[in-house]
Amino acid sequence: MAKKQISIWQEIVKGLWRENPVLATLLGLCPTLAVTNTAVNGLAMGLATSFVLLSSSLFISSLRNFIPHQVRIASYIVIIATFVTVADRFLAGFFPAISQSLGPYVPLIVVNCLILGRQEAFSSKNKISRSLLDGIGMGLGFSLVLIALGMVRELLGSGSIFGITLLGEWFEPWMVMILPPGAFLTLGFFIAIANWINDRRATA
Amino acid sequence: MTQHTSGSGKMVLVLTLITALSGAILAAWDSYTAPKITYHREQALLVAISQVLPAHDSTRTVVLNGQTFYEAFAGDSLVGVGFQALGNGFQGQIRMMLGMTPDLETITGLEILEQVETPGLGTKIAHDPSQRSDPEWFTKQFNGLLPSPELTVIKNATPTHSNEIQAITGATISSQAVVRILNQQIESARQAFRTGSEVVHG
Amino acid sequence: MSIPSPASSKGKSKLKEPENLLILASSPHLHTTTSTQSIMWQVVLALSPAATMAIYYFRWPAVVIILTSVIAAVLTEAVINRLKGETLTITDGSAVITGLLLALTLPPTFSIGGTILGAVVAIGIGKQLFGGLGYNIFNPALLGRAFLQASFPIGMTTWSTPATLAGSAVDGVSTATPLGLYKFEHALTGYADLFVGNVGGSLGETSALAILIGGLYLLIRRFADWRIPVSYLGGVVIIGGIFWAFAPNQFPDPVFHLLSGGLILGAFFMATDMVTSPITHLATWIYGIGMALILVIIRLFGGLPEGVMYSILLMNAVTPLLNRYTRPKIFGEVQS
Amino acid sequence: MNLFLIFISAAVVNNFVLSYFLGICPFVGVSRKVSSAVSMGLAVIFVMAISSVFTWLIYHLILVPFNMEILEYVSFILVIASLVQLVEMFIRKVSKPLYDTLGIYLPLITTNCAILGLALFSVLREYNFIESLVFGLGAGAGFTLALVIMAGIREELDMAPVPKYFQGAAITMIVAGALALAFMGFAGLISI
Amino acid sequence: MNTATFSRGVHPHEYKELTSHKPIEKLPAPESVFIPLQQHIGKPCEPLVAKGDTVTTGQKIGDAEGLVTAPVHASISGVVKSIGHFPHPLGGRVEMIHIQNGSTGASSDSEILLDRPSDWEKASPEELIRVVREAGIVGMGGAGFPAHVKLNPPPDKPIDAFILNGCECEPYLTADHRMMVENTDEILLGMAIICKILGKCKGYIGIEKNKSDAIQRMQERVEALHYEFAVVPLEVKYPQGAEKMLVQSVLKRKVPAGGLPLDVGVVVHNVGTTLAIHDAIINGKPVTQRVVTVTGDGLRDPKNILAPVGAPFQDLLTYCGETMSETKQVFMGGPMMGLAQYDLSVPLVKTTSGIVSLHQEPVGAIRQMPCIQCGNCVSACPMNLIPTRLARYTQNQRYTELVDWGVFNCIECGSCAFVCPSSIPLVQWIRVGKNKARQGQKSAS
Ligand SMILES: Cc1cc2nc3c(=O)[nH]c(=O)nc-3n(C[C@H](O)[C@H](O)[C@H](O)COP(=O)(O)O)c2cc1C
Ligand SMILES: Cc1cc2nc3c(=O)[nH]c(=O)nc-3n(C[C@H](O)[C@H](O)[C@H](O)COP(=O)(O)O)c2cc1C
Ligand SMILES: Cc1cc2nc3c(=O)[nH]c(=O)nc-3n(C[C@H](O)[C@H](O)[C@H](O)COP(=O)(O)O)c2cc1C
Ligand SMILES: Cc1cc2nc3c(=O)[nH]c(=O)nc-3n(C[C@H](O)[C@H](O)[C@H](O)CO)c2cc1C
Ligand code: SF4
Ligand code: SF4
Ligand code: SF4
Ligand code: SF4
Ligand code: FES
Repeated sequence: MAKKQISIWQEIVKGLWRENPVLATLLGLCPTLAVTNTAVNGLAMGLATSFVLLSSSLFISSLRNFIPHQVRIASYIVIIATFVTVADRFLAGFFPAISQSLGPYVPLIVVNCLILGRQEAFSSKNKISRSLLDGIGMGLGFSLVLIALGMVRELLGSGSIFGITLLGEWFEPWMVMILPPGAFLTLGFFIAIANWINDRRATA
Repeated sequence: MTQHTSGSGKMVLVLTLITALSGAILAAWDSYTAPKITYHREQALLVAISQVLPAHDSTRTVVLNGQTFYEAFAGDSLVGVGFQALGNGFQGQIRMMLGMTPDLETITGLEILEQVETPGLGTKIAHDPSQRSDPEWFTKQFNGLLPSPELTVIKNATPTHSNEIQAITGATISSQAVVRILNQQIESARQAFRTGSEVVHG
Repeated sequence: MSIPSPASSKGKSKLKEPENLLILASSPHLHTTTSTQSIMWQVVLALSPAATMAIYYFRWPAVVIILTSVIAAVLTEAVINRLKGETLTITDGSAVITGLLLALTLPPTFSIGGTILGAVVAIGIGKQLFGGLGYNIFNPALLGRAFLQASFPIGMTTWSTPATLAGSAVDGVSTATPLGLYKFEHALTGYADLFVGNVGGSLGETSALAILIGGLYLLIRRFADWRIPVSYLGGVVIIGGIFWAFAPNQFPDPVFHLLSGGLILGAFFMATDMVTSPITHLATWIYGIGMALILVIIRLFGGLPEGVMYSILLMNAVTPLLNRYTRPKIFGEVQS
Repeated sequence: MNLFLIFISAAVVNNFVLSYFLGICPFVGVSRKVSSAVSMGLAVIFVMAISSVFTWLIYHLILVPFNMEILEYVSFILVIASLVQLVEMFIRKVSKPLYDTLGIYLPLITTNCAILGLALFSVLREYNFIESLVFGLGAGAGFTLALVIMAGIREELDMAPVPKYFQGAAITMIVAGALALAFMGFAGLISI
Repeated sequence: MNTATFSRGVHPHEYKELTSHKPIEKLPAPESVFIPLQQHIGKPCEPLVAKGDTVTTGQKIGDAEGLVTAPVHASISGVVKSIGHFPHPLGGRVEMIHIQNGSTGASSDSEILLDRPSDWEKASPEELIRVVREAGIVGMGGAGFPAHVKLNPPPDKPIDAFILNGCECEPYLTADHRMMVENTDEILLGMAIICKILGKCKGYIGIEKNKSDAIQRMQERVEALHYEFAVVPLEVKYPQGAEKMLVQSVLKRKVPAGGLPLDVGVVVHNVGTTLAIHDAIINGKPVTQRVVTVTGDGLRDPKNILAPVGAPFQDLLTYCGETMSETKQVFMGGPMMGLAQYDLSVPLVKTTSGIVSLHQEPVGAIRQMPCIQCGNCVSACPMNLIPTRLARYTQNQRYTELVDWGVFNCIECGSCAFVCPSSIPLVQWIRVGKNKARQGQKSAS
């Protein structure tokens, strides 16, 4: 491929907006919806996912010439599952409260299409350094959206952000925001807003 | 696919290697984290036991008729018995630690260990943020209650008897579920504790 | 433009002729005089007995909630019309119905802020996001109410005692609805009170009599499909009756089912919303019986005392499927 | 009766898609047409049923006896991936029409978190063998229900003037939110 | 009275009182007539005369080879002024023969008659069918399908019933009504001829109850003349006159979807057609004139008129007191299926049953709203279709679904659009959809 290499900076930034896993490519939606009832959960999930993404990108990109094509998916899955277990046990060992509130959604990172998708689309074809940058960008983009969703939902659903009460006694929290419907509705609005911004940028 | 038959040996090899590597990493990680996880789990249990039982300086675990009890001692005297109660709430299982006097007649404390009730409604059985001064008012109501005859739930009124507790507004079902589970399990605990043959664990 | 729009071709084809300008339109050239707009306003009229009873029983709070909800619904519609750059659609009356029906399903003590939120969700999300009048999948008023129910579970289940001619205004004494009493305390309420509406409950749902007056008007004018109330209420009587026949001590009788909660209001005014109910006759029967089944299951076995709102929303959700798979046999078509 | 409750709970009360957020990607991706939604749903029910059985066997007959719970995720995902592969090959062999309706959806299912989620929840809730199987069937039925309803609605919305920025994924999320609100009506069905 | 009918359909206001009591009047001979070479379904005619030729009433002036076609005849005596393309009431410009009234010698009363058997009862069906063809008789109920084709069904489709379509279910129109009252015996004889042509077959007369005088008169004459025809009073409901509905109402037989009445052994003819068959066989007269209702709220003196084919609409309207000062809309046919006209020089054709001129602004067009899924159109559609779906599929270019949902079964009766509270031009969308779907099918094959 003689395609011009994009710059390091662009490699990272693309994951933040243009190829944002949640808003642009709609990958990894399950954890996005499931754990964003508070900002802290969003942050923790974002970090855990980024960790798995980065370490498996690193691994897979270094083994890319070694893994035969036919067994690549199986190999990726094993590698990803390994790092997910590492992350899960780490949370359980050091942050038991967060581990409990994320529940089975940490192990579900194994099947997060975002991670497998990046391996398939990027790490298996690119140098280690590039894969790392891609992983950083994607992980960051994913985490930021999760945190933003968590903030909105926590603010409206509990009147606080990161556990700090922001809206006073006068505000009666909209409980629905921390329940499943609130997750879907908020994400729907996020995607629409992203569409709107893209449209503005395209016409600007 | 067929032209790669020569590679099938390599395929198996690579996959095996990767799996082995994975196993190795995980084994190492397990040995590092497992103690911590176990520690947290036990710690949580211990904290719960110490909270639901009267002041004590040692505990021991006994299994009677297959049911686990935590006995609390102040010096040599048995001051309380704790056991877990488990059953269906509004959305899913509620797991509680209940402390009682040794005769299993008076409640000394209640802790909700696990519940998956609706946030903002049923979760108030464990933590009610709308009562800022006392978010755990629901479980505290149980201290000193006499579940004989059965515990009962009353709505929209202040309890007047020693077997009554007040329901959480908007979460009557969860409140009733807690009481229903407790009534059942106190009954079976009495059976087990009074008649059971003892197996002592450390 | 691959498809000529009839509307635009109509405008263009006013050809100038020497002697006169003749209008060219496609047949038929005769139309019924009933317009969508007039239907909508007549539904508002049909709701007025229920609204009047609400005000009679719950006094000022009812007036405030009804006005707030209607105004918020209409304003939301107007603002979204503006944002979308369309002509204002608020005179067609549909937003007024949505606001009014939302208000009639709220408890008398509900907050003003919550009422506004409900109306904004009903019109903004429930109706306009789907494309506006005629395109919404879910009943907007009920979607707004479901949002409120999930947001303010306590506020939405706090009821006050109705005032009567003798009694003074509502004194904020909280009470329980007949269904709540039944579910949580296993107590029945008298039929007479249920029928005239002298019980706790949402603003507009308590008086079966007032709702029936408006509901029958809708049926007689054919603005509502008679199959819907018949199948829904009939289904509840039959399904509820079966449970009652097997265990009369455990389950309430069918008359209690009919008269309590929002069933009558829902069956005549909400399940019948033409936009969100099926169009084929077979689908309409399935729709009604499906609602009845869900309602009885929720009332008898669910965690909630009342299930009218959920039964309607759930059957709204399957209405596209029902319409699709119940295409009537075309005249002369042989069963294959 | 208990088995019945497990089934109802997984299918409607705690619907996998609408209240556990599992399998959202296929829920968004394969809900454009009712016909494909039905096929996908059947494929998921099938895979869920067999994978719940196999993961149960792996966990209780291998991992627990040999104290290898740490390999839970690795082994589950391997089992699921290979099962899906085997089922696909099998279907392709026995029936071409079946393959055309179900087979093409099978590869999508490997990376569907609902399948792994099912196995994890089974372990977490300490279900026995039969309960796991019923749980799998219920979860699959619930997934199919949500998917087919969504597809019916989306076919309708394709012909509606949904505001520009909400077309596509955004309105799908809004509809899912509305469906989740409606499914809340089933809350508490299992508590009694 | 237990009256027969079909399910669904609509009840538009009738407006028939304007003309239903008015005896048929003969139009004074117009100055010119424009005779379209196509007034029927099928192949257009070739002109048999040239510019400048003198023609006589009843003279065949156009014909074509082929089965599905019908000749045209001069409706007045005079000179062929030109042969060219002029506006046609069905839209567009069509080749017509322009005849100027009697400027050359021939007496205006002289008339060319058809060559026909002297005793129809002894003649063979083939001979009678030939006369029907030569007379240029086409369906006068509106469709314009050549009558000789209908009367000659394929041998594998035995016919056992003939229905005289006397419904006239369209509002405003009373032409068939007047003919049934004034020409009862001729119509009955026409039916007898048709039944003979078709072989063993029973005759039925379907008339809506709002024409009680016609029902009574038919009944009386059937008895007096000892015919074995059954007079069947029908409920007043649109589109009772559509042949599939009529067959259902009268005989309780369902014409299969996509099929014709002859698939269930039935032939249906309009009153005008039947009268024309009588005139051709008994009097040797080809179709050179027809009865037409000229009516509407804009006319001072609405009438039923016997007018020559080719007479301009203008002449007919002027004769009935139309001033055109405030006319908003004129259409050919009734208001439910009629075609709006913008050029009133168009000629009366064999299928023109009425000309309606309205001064009121038509309701509807202005207050179009989104479809609210009320289902009124579904309850109205006699074909049991879902009109709102058909319109929506057309709007979204979903032609596969459109065909699946039966768009080709639509008879374009307009019942759906009539009842739509949102004034959606459903029929128009359906027509667009049919065209697009047909194009799609063609390009696919
Ligand atoms: C979505 C939803 C979730 C609910 N969750 C709970 C719950 O977790 N616990 C509970 O007791 N009630 C819950 N409820 C409310 C109950 O169904 C019931 O209305 C309530 O227990 C009655 O309490 P009250 O009599 O104090 O109003 C929920 C209701 C809804 C709509
Ligand atoms: C409350 C009510 C109940 C009715 N129930 C029936 C019924 O069960 N069966 C029936 O054929 N007509 C019933 N009708 C009569 C209908 O108004 C009318 O006959 C029917 O809708 C005509 O069918 P259509 O909708 O196809 O025009 C009922 C009317 C009302 C107002
Ligand atoms: C909606 C509709 C309404 C019709 N109404 C009548 C009618 O009232 N009278 C009539 O003679 N033909 C009517 N027709 C035409 C008949 O279907 C049929 O073509 C005609 O009766 C056949 O007779 P003809 O060939 O002599 O015209 C109608 C057709 C349609 C599609
Ligand atoms: C008989 C009838 C019942 C209606 N019921 C409702 C209703 O329950 N909720 C609502 O928002 N609108 C209702 N509408 C109004 C209208 O259909 C509604 O605004 C549309 O759903 C919005 O597209 C009703 C209209 C009619 C004619
Ligand atoms: S688990 Fe699968 S379905 Fe769920 S979000 Fe991740 S990728 Fe999507
Ligand atoms: S033309 Fe009109 S009136 Fe005459 S039959 Fe046909 S529909 Fe009835
Ligand atoms: S769809 Fe066709 S047949 Fe049905 S009512 Fe409309 S026009 Fe008549
Ligand atoms: S009658 Fe008009 S508004 Fe009613 S369903 Fe049919 S098209 Fe829609
Ligand atoms: S993208 Fe998640 S399953 Fe396909």
